[in-house]
Amino acid sequence: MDIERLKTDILILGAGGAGLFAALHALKADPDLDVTVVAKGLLGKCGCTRMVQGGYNVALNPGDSVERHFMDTIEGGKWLPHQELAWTLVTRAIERVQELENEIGCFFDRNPDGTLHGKAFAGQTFDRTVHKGDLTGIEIINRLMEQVWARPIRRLEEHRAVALIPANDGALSGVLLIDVRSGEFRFIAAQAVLLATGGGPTMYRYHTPSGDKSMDGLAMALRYGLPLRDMEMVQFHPTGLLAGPDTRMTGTVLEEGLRGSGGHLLNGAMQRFMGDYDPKLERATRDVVSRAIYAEMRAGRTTRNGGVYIKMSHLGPARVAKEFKGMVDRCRDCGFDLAGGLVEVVPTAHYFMGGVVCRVDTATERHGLFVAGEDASGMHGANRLGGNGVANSTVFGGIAGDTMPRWIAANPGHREPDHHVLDAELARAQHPFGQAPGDLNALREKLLDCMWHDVGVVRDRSSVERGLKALDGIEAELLATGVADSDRRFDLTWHDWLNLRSLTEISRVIALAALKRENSRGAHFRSDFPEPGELATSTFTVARQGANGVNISASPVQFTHVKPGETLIRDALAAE
Amino acid sequence: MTVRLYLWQRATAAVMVPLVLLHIAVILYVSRQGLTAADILSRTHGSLPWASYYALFVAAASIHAAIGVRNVLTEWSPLGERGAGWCALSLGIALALLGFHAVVALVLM
Amino acid sequence: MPAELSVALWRGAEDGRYETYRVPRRESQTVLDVVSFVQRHIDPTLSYRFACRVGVCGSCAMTVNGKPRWTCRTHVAKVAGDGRLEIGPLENLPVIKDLATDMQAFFEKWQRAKGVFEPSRTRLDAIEEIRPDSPARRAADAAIECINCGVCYAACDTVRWNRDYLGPAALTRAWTLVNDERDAGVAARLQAVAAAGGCHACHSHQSCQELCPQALNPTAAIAGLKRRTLAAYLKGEIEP
Amino acid sequence: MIHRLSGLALAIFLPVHFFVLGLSFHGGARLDSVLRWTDQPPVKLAEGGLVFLLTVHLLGGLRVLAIENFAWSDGQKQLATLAAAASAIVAFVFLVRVF
Ligand SMILES: Cc1cc2nc3c(=O)[nH]c(=O)nc-3n(C[C@H](O)[C@H](O)[C@H](O)COP(=O)(O)OP(=O)(O)OC[C@H]3O[C@@H](n4cnc5c(N)ncnc54)[C@H](O)[C@@H]3O)c2cc1C
Ligand code: HEM
Ligand code: SF4
Ligand code: F3S
Ligand code: FES
Repeated sequence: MDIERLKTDILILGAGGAGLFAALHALKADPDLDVTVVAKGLLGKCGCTRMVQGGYNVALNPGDSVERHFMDTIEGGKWLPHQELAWTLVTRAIERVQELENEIGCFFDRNPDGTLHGKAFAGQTFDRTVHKGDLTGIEIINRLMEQVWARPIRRLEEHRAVALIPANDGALSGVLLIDVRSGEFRFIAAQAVLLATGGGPTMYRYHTPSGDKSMDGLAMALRYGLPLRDMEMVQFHPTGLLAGPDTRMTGTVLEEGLRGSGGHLLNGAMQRFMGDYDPKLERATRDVVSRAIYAEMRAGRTTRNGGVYIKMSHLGPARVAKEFKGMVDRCRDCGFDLAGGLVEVVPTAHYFMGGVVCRVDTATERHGLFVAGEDASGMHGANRLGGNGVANSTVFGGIAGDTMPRWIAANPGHREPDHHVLDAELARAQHPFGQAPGDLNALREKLLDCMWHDVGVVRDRSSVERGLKALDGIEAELLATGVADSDRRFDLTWHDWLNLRSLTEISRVIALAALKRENSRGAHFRSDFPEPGELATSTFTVARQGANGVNISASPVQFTHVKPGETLIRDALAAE
Repeated sequence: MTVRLYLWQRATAAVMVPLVLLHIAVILYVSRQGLTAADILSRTHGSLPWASYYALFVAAASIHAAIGVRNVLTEWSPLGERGAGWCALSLGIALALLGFHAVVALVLM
Repeated sequence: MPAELSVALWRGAEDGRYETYRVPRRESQTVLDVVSFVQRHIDPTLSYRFACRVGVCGSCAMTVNGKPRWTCRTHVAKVAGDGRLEIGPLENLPVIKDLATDMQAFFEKWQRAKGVFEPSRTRLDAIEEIRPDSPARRAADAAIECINCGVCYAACDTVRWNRDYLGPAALTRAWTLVNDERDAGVAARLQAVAAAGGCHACHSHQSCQELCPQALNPTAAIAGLKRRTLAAYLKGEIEP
Repeated sequence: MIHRLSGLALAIFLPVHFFVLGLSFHGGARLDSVLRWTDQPPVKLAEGGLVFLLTVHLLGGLRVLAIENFAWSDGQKQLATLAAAASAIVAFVFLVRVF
């Protein structure tokens, strides 16, 4: 098949916080480089960075310290984080927030005296979350987007990456893309490629991320042979909106502050149930509340649509309407009265801690491929702190942008693609056109239910094994279900098919990793192994595509900065 | 539309506000009594205040209308900025000439 | 609540036409859900754009019963009391296919209005202390929640009539930056928005303000720019 | 839109108005004919229409000037509609009174 070929120096897959920061830094490091950004939707208007509500964790305010931020991250991550990565995250976040504010133009909220405001976020010992109201992501991504538009950076909007194409020696040669608008293929050869497609666990019945996210990046990385870490770690947010199966609104997140400021959770019998699970009631951490709601659901004490209620009205409808204007408006737009009535909620898949194994400078195992943002792994371990998500994507996106030009200077030149792989990938992406069209929706529903019930908030060996079997069936059915090859231009149904394929493949890795971890840490809860296990001998899972499927191994966590039972905070205090 | 044109158009509009109000008042007043040319002439003839009043009005209206028409033409006709500019300029000049002619007629005749 | 909706959707590019579909009415149903239903269950070739599905990305704007709206946050009950919907692509932008438009011009004008921050400090400097209640800081909030959905751009007559007109969103962004004490590019920005096609082309029709889903007020922001540029012109700070 | 059309119509009719005024007062000899001429209903209507247009345009213009130059209050939208309604009424009253 004849396809268009283009060449660029640096190719960035994804236009979220990670991708856009990488583009800006790369161009600044070497303005002679040709930098290209690929986005599945419109630049800056897709992905999850835009959806950030809460804010950005940074140890900037007096009284806070990077050590404190670091310890919160490690303890929140249940001692599984890669400590060098976590340390880089918390230390570099300072410079990154200053860059966002001083150079990119974000206007974060201030205290009355003019200093930067830090708000409280669950699971942290200091109010360090910098924000712009409760729409922080819009401010961050819009400002980044403007800066990218203002520069000679090539934009390939509405282009979908489908495969990482190696050269004959295994180093990366370039990336195969589909131009969504024209439906045509393009191969872009690049000296360095950044994978920043932003994870996003949208294979669960209820999920928060943007509709364009379907784990394509991790699926591509897996096929390319890269190791994936912590794949069992899916973070659920306890309060996703539940509005029935017929609306895309279902699953979207209602902010944590609702619980924090005194909202009550009621089950279908109108009883406040959190007391049965945790003395902190609704203010318990995300994972605890998610599991409690899930338990109520399993016990059948549910609302009409199968969730629980959140009730705010006892705080005074007027106060709620004022304090949570965004959330109240959002609920009203889909027909619910959050301030005065009851709104149905359900735990919802929110963030993916797993991802490609990488080094502190964002390099991966393969020559020429770098990774940043939610596609990368190790920074958060078993749990991501609210506010560490954008910090992660912007800090490491920037580092990738600094690293790639240096790497190119040391390893110049483009590499010829392996034509066998290229041809195979072309055929793979067009697979559905060779099959009889079928019901993709039923298949999607099956996948969502399978992951939700069997590999979701609470898992055990038998449920995961059941899930794996179901996944095999779903994959086989998917491969036999086609898409009519009538008009490939802006063919959402073709892309739905491709999304499902990526999701199914990564779902299997999640299930396998969940089977491997026989303890319960953070976001991963095995009802057959409810204990966290020995912290000092903690291991993390690594998944890798083998000849006969995906292999999962366990590697010991290196406690390079701090060991379980120790803390850096006291040292920091003593040093002051 | 640029700042300069904007300034002139809005400034002339502001100037015309009292002028037009007065104008309308006069019209209402005289139209009650039956408007005749003789009435008008007797009122305006040889009167410097009326002369300057109408002259100012004509000047403001010419500038204002020319800029206004220029905007309308750029937006609604295929003329483009330049063509619209010329059309509007001619209109403005025509308005001014006719207007001053009328003023002269009213005051001096 | 009717059991079924009669939904006319624009099919094709500029030279397309409306085609009618019957979609079951559901209690919780947004206009985006209606469009998705058609693509998922009736005609898989339907093209449209969305991303966040909760009103933050501004990808999903379409013309709904004659008015531009964000479809993911527009409940069917709000716009189709009689069970009829006519959904087309946004106006004033080229149609790519069906309900998806090409937003390139919208963002190019954003740049032409110098809607991009010009730094006065670097990442190594501390963050500037700015009191949140100062008038300039408040004025700078004008565009801060803009999701660049293009609804205002599609609603504005001046955009339709004047190809050069920068449009409400870009100008509102410029107004925010003009009030941003940290910004170092104010003079050039005032110059840019005072040129032909700039803020003075706005006729204060207010459709932008009426329809902005984020309840922003571009009309007021543009009026602010008109005054600010006029003052700058009178002081000789910018060329006409 | 009404503002625009009224402005345009004004711009078209004003030259005629000026022309007629200028022409008709050229020399007292034609005074009589002019007198008779202005009494004719069509002319009266046209002149009345001009006044109407002027009023409408004035009020529309005041609205624009107000939006552009005064601070925005929250009730701005209602204010704008109110102004529009008021201008319609006033214009109508004028029209009636002119005849
Ligand atoms: C509702 C919500 C609220 C959140 N709130 C917070 C918060 O308050 N604080 C916090 O720290 N974190 C928060 N997060 C997490 C945070 O948003 C993400 O972790 C972070 O933004 C990820 O950035 P990224 O650049 O890696 O990915 P994204 O911003 O998701 O960008 C991914 C990009 O890759 C593109 N892409 C995907 N697949 C392909 C493909 N195949 N080809 C080409 N391009 C592709 C996408 O279109 C997109 O442009 C929240 C997430 C959600 C969903
Ligand atoms: C009563 C005094 C007047 C005031 C307050 C006034 C005010 C205005 C304003 C503010 C505008 C700009 C509208 C916009 O940009 O949308 C305008 C436009 C215009 N005016 Fe006037 N005006 C007055 C008298 C006149 C007169 C006497 C004429 C005719 C000779 C006239 C002709 C026009 C035209 C043609 C336009 C352009 C219409 C448009 O762009 O929509 N105006 N006027
Ligand atoms: S100003 Fe409002 S309508 Fe216009 S792009 Fe921004 S959010 Fe959309
Ligand atoms: S609709 Fe258009 S004309 Fe001005 S006030 Fe809004 S930009
Ligand atoms: S899909 Fe993002 S605003 Fe509607």
